[in-house]
Amino acid sequence: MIEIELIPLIILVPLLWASLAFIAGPAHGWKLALGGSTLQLVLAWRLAAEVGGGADRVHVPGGWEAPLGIALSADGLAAVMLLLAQGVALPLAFYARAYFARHPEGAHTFWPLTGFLLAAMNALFLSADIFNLYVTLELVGLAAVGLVASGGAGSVAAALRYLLATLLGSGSYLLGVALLYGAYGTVTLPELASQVTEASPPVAMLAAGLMLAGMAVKTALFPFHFWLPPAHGGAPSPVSALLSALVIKASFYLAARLWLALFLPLATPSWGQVIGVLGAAAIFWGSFMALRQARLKMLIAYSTVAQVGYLFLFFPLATHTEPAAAQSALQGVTLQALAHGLAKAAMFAAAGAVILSTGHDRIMQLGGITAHMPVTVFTLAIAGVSLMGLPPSAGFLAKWLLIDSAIVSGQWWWIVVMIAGGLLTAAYVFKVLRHAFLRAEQSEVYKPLPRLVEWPGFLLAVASLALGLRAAELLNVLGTP
Amino acid sequence: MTRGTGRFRKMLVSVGCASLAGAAVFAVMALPEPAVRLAGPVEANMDRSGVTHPVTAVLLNFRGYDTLLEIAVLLLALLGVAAAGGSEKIGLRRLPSAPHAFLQSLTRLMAPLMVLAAGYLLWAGSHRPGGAFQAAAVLAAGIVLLFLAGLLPERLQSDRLLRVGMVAGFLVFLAVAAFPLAGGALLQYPVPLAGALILLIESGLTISLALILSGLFLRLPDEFEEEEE
Amino acid sequence: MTPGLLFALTGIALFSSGVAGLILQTHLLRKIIAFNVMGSGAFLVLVGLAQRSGEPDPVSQAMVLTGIVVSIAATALALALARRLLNLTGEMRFPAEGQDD
Amino acid sequence: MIALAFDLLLAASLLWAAFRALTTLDLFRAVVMFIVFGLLMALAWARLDAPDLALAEAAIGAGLAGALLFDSVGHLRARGRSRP
Repeated sequence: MIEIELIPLIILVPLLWASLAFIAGPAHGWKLALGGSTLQLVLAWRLAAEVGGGADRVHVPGGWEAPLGIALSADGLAAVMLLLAQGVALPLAFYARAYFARHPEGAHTFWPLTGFLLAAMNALFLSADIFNLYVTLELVGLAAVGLVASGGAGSVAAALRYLLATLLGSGSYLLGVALLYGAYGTVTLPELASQVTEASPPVAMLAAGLMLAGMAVKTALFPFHFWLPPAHGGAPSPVSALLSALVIKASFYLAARLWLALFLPLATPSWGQVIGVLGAAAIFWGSFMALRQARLKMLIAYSTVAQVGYLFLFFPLATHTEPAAAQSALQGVTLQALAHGLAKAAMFAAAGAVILSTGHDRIMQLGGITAHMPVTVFTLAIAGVSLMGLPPSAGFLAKWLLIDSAIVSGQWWWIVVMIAGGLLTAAYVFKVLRHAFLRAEQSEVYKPLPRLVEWPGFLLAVASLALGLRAAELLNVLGTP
Repeated sequence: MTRGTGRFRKMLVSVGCASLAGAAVFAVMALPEPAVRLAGPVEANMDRSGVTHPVTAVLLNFRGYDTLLEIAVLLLALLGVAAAGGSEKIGLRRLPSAPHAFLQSLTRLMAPLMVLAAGYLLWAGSHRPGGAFQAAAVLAAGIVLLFLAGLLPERLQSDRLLRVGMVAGFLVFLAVAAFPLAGGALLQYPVPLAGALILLIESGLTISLALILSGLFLRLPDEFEEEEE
Repeated sequence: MTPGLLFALTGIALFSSGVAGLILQTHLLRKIIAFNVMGSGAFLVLVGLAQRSGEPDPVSQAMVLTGIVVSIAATALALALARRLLNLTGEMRFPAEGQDD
Repeated sequence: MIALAFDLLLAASLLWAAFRALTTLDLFRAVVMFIVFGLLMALAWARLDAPDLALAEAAIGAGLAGALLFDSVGHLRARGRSRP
């Protein structure tokens, strides 16, 4: 068999189809997208198999070894995240094709923007160079903002708010890069990692603060979440699904990667606790706001604010705790990212189906929908099970591992936060389901939908549930930090 | 928001930014000498880079992968501007109603000079300051000038042609980047061909970047086509 | 003091004032100007610190060239959105909180 | 010595231009100050032995960004005139 270079290909393939889709226009863009996404999924699968089978993979563009050149590398975490991105993108490509056929606003830029977005995220997951990471961050940010802006007049303010927030985040990150390069003379992660120690000059500490704060803004960690609900809730539904499932995971991934690879020697446990408190605040505030929403998409968007909070519990659980606790925290947070990605993509897809069929997404008027759109209601219910963390879903396993980590490291207060968060999640998920199962009070008109509007979301929701049963393989790919 | 919380917020942000600046100044003054210096490796590898100007060598060879992604950033901005405009066409905004006669004759004089200057900057990039970005900026200014004078050829305003022109440079770059994958790494130019390949990439980029940069300017929403909400 | 160090310190001041402007200004054009000032500050720190011993550093210069291009891309996108907002609402400011959903 | 004095003056002008660009009440003047800031940045790059950046900053940072901002101020004013 020919040896193929998986790492560059998984970046080049979406770049290529995105540019061709730019020329071709929306009439043909979807074909390019479907072909490209399928190929990417195959590539990501093979890369995960290789990484799971043993050594990490490295690619050196131009043959210029770091520190002169840029290094690309795939470890277990990168491989799993790549798999998530391609695994969510492919069903959503089918969904988006069917969605935009019914609701063309935003269709003319969707395919090239999505291609560039996927290329940017793949490049981000694979980069081991902090300046190159800055470029990928800007790519992700601009692609995401462009996608939000394609939602039409109602999304303009949300898109601009998002753009300014994301630029503030990457600006802060860039200053951190500048300080690190000034201090150590290199931008290569492994090279920097060998030099950043407890005895590092204060500039390293400052850079750590700037880069992590930048990522917190981009991931919409409380109290920097203000931009997320209007952007995710107001965009066209295929876009909301991509943003909530994947884009915020990219900046979180970078925060976690920098923490593990670079800043852990500088950090004290109290840093972890502070970040954890923000995560807990996000869980409570996001869930509380979700409960108060009248519109389904806004509820799902606030739910993302809350679920991001769980991701940041990684920091207190993995900062100078026992190796077993840190290992469980990494596994738990990775599964949480996967479970939430799949479930949230499913929920937004379902909300989009509701809008296509009824023309609105007001929760109070969902009554009677179960009779007309059973697949969509099941999608919401199954995805809700994973969000709440009920067995046997991946969400359950994620929270189980996080709780295990909290027990091992003796930080019982995070267990309280997670259980309370689970109850709040149940409250807003049941709020939606309760209205969906009510009988229709007024005669709502339901337009019949093609299967491709409802089934991709259902598939994603089932994947989020079933992932819990196949988690062992994934955790094997993830390996040890 | 009441005036009180507004003032509090302003104070909080000001104090925060000032202390950030203070901490950074303190940290920078306490910096030791760096352990690694990249200027050395750059110099040591110049003869294998295909060019003689170090910044160009970094930009298109040693860190050429950054530049590849950066072109995608520009394309994305253009797509975003198109998405924000809400129109399907990548094409230009409405022509100014009555271009000034003086502007027209000035443009007739300037446009060839600008093309010449762009060509020089492009060629200079391999051995002295200059290169595709600077050349493209000059060319883009020329296109904007032509447009404002109402002299832009009709053909340049065709949507499909514009799209192809904007992406062509990126596709050339992508092809040159991917070609070496057959036996080596991304962007690993064969040393004897490096100079020629870099010039090829830069030529394509100059044209596409000029179209994109002028497009960013000419695509901004300007008609009052929309109703107030 | 080398020019590198001096301009790095200037860059820090520019970055901080840019951040403050980006957050506090309400007019969108001013926010966009503030973003550019912030970016220029970060670029000065990047090149200035790398050249604080006085030697030119082509790597940081190439990085900043990339950064300048990224900045103009973001500026153009922000202006396009701000102008669309102006066309829609008659103002180049964000609508009051909670009204844009 | 003269070089240091020039650099100090340049740094001070940069800060002043940035401050004016951020705070001047009249938008048109603020944009003019932003372009002055861009040109001063080009000068700073020249002082930092970075002629590539000086060229790019003058053409893109001051030139193109300035043109975009000017055009937007014009757009804003035209808009203001069209509806009292």
